[in-house]
Amino acid sequence: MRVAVVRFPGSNCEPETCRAVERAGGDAFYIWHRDTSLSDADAVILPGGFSYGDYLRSGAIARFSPVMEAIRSHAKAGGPVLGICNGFQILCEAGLLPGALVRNAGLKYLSRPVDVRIERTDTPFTSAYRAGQIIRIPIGHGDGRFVAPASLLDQLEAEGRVVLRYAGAPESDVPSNPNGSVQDIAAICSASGTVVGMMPHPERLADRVLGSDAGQGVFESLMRYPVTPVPDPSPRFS
Amino acid sequence: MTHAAVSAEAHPFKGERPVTAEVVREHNLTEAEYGDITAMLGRTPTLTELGIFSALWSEHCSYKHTKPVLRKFPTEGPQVVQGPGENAGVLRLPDGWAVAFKIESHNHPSAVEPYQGAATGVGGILRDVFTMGARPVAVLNSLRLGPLDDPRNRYLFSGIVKGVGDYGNCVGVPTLGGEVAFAPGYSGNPLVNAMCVGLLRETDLMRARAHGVGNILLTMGSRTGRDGIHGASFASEELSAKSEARRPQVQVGDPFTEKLLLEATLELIEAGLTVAIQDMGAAGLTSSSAEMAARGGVGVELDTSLVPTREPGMTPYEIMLSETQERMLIVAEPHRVPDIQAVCARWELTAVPVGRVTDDGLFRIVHDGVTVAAIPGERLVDGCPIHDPEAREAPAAVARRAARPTTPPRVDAAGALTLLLDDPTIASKRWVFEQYDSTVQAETVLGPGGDAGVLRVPGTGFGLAISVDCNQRYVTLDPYEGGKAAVAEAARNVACTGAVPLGITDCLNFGNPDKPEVFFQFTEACRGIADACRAFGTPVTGGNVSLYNESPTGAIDPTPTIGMVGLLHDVTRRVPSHFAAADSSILLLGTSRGHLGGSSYWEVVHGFVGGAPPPVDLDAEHRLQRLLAAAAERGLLRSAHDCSDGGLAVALAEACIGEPYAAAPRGAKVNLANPGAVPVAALLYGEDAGRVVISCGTPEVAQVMALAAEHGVPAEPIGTVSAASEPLEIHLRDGHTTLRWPTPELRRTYFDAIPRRMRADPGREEGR
Amino acid sequence: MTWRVHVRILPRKGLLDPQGQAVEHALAALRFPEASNVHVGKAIALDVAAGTAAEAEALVRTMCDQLLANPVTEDYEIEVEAGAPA
Amino acid sequence: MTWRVHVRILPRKGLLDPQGQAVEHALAALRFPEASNVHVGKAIALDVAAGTAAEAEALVRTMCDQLLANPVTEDYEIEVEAGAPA
Ligand SMILES: Nc1ncnc2c1ncn2[C@@H]1O[C@H](COP(=O)(O)OP(=O)(O)O)[C@@H](O)[C@H]1O
Ligand SMILES: [Mg+2]
Repeated sequence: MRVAVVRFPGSNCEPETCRAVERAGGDAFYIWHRDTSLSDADAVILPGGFSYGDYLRSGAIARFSPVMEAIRSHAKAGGPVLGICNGFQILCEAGLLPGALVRNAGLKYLSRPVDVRIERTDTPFTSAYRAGQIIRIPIGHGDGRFVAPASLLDQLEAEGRVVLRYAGAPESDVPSNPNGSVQDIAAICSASGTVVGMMPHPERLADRVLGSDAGQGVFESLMRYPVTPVPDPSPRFS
Repeated sequence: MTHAAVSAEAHPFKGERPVTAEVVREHNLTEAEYGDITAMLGRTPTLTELGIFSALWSEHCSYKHTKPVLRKFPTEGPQVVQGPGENAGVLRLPDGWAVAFKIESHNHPSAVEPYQGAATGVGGILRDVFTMGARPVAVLNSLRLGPLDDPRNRYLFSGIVKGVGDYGNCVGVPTLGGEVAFAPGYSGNPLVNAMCVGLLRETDLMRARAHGVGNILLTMGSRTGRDGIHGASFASEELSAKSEARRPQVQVGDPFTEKLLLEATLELIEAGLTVAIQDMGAAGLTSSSAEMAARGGVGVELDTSLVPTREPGMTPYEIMLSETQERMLIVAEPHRVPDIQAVCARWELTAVPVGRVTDDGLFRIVHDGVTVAAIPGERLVDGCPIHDPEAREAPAAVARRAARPTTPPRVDAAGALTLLLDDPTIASKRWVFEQYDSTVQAETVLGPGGDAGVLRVPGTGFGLAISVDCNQRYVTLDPYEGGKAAVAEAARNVACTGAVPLGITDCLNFGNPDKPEVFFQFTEACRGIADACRAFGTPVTGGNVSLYNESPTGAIDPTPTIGMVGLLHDVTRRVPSHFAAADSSILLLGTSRGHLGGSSYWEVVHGFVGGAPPPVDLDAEHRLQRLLAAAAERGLLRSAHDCSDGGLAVALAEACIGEPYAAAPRGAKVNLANPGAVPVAALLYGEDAGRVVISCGTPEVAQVMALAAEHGVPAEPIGTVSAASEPLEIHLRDGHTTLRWPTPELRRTYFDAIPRRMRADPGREEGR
Repeated sequence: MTWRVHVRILPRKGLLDPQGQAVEHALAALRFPEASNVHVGKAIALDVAAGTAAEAEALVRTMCDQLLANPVTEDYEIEVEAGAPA
Repeated sequence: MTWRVHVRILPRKGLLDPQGQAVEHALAALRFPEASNVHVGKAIALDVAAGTAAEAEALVRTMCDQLLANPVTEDYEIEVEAGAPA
């Protein structure tokens, strides 16, 4: 499977995201934010980082990058799209996912492992997990508090569009919800389930040598996903 | 070297102040130094020239007080690719890899503006490493602050930590470790030392040496503003609106631009487009260009009117001395310039030609066609007269070393452990390191919270273990032993993970060197560092000196921070600091004599800082390091944690409390023999050097003991690890006393000590 | 004409505003009982070239809707200061 | 009386303002050539109990000096809106 990893100025998780895809057997390659084509990618990942320094609002400026049009049509055609951390923020700013990610309730950037419960296993990025399974993967963000109008929240819950929820080990001395996200939401998906945004970083704990590969399932799920090549409307460079 | 009697002419820039004795004084140049300057030039310098001299002959650039002492450091070894003198030191790793690393202070800027000061400190050290062609893979930070009961110190602490975090997080380099200590001596003068570690292929090493007459100099990155310009230029101007507008400004960090600079620089070096490249640090354009020229033995000519500026009307003086961040100076062959500009454009940066390499050996500055400075380059960089200040220990220091506590302990031996774990210097720094991204790049094998950070070298099976350490209490009480102890602790922390210490970088934070007692501290601490590095075979690859750290109450505690890098041959063999499994056997390596001199126990429980710190047996330490590596390599160890502040009891408690996000702490049953009949408090909290608490499977105990004997390291089984949330029990065989602490409470104390104090005031919201 | 324009962006009413709360607590701790209902947002200042103040405001409104403010979480107010001939 | 007070905090003149630069570039890319000299700072809105508008402003000035603004890197402006009986 061909997986495009999009580089915005200030993205900084591209290499490890590619490694995770390749470890799962995929073929990962970079797409520069100025490109207007996805070069026949079967799936697109918007990696973590600080696109445009997160200046103004996380993801606010990146959403205008030329590549976003191609991603939009890829998503519209049902192609899988994953936004991780800053990628999730960009997808929300771009309106490809609903809601918004704002400053953590604790007002501090937070880098720590979190336990998240797999709420949905029928997305292209979670099928390798068991429903209800709890995995421990890292977060690293200052703007990770998911917010949305009440009506939208009800809709998300009704349509089962919460993909990951923060869950905690009872004995732990830290709150299970690290950032104050409403209803402990750590990841959501589009109505179709094919566009997923998550705050935690599965690519950072996807290798046993580092102590755990709990996150690798996200990329293995993608490999299992049957892709019908998405026609690429926009003209191609190179 | 021949004395260039009369050099080329230079003319004052229009409207520039004439150079008078007073102006010279404002530039912190002594009469003798000024005499050398006029002799060297054969004329009166222009203001621009004076500014250039004052920058390059400042302590920061010239090391005029410290050079002779630093020369005594061991700097050689088979592993050394690049010793002191470049932007960072470089050590050889397996498979053609090399590690570039360096530590630097940003103390004064952080005292003035904690958030930006700390942020730009991280920015500067990152640039030092990627200018060598190395990709930064880890940052560490060493912080010193006054006590947290003072709101100003809390403000500085939170601002500094947020500054360090926001910058490194944005650039995408994990913070793998560091240290924080609190002592009254740092009130009003906090220390912020930042260390960066980068990886490169040895063949890609880039040195900052200008050569090739006719080659082009380009500035890359941010436009030059009036940031952090040497205050002297306006100090004596009568305050007018004009001079107000020219006040030097706080340096503001732009980590986003830094990230682009990082990628562009590495791409330029990889593509072989540059002859040399250097970041613009202190004294920006002046030091970067003059040093590259001197290293290459060539001259340079810069046209400051070509330098892109942020504000109109900047003078050559201001442009040469500006400390605007996120700028690089490139030397390149003329035909490469378009390719370089293309790479920069792709990264949304600009690179602008501003000068060329010349053959006359002169450092020449032109502005709008007028030569405003023309100085013999080599003399400019190397010609600063060396001082040799007097070094004499203060009688008070001698007395303090001999003293003992006169007041009784605040609590009994059991209560002392809680008091120590609640001491911010000993307590968990989770409040700090959870504001730092420690997992980006996905190579973090052991993150913050243990003895040393460990990362894997991408695509290989080996890794690096890194730690920064200094116990300033020891250095204050006995600079020589304290210097040894700083290196020994750093090496021990690295060795605890199973790694072999390779080399160090040092950040020497001291007071005013013209005070004999301060210079004594400096020379003695350096002698200790040198001896320890020799004993361990860990050469000094570079570092940074920060003098004149004086708070209103006098000089800071002498703080020679040591950054140690070690090689872990197989990262799957790394050893964590915390007890991993119930029923593991606990062993104590090293000799306990119950040494309380200079201990945290005396400070925290008796309110007394004094006595002679524990002497460091460098051979014993070296044997201990080798034992730990050997045991780890054989996979014998489940955990290893060294005894530092608070001695054995604190080390045991920390091993039980566990990693920062462990679901629950573990318990332990410990059984201590006490042949020397040492008093209980001394046995538990004595800080004898060279001791490590390890745990291993019961079947492995015999092998570990044998291996220890082989290495000549005393080893004693002292107990077993018990299940989650069980208590920590220490039984003293003589006296049949048993002390018992509930570990969930110990954990709460240990993790909440700093948050509890910081909750006192949310404080001002810094940064975005 | 060039107009100096100020945009004030505040968290949408009803949305949890931890930053505002933190500042409110800090003010209380500093003995400012007079302060209440504190909210923290963004201030953006910019020069806008436009014929009339109304045109300048209209332009900035579009900038806010497209980029400067997040429609899900933020409300904004625009203030056009006296302009100067460009 | 209770006064609604708005504080506008902007980076001190001459200081590098990376955020302002980024927004200015973004606006240019979005075809708003009319925008220039963009700066981004903080907006703080609060209610202040005080007898007169002048007292309210004086109070907020002290708050700014002590907490709200960074004296080294930021400048602030205070605007007191019409008050309402408490
Ligand atoms: N300023 C800091 N930044 C990042 N990590 C830190 C910092 N201070 C402490 N730590 C983490 O906490 C660990 C324990 O700190 P410390 O008590 O100084 O350990 P040690 O006594 O073994 O040197 C350090 O090894 C590091 O991983
Ligand atoms: Mg240690």
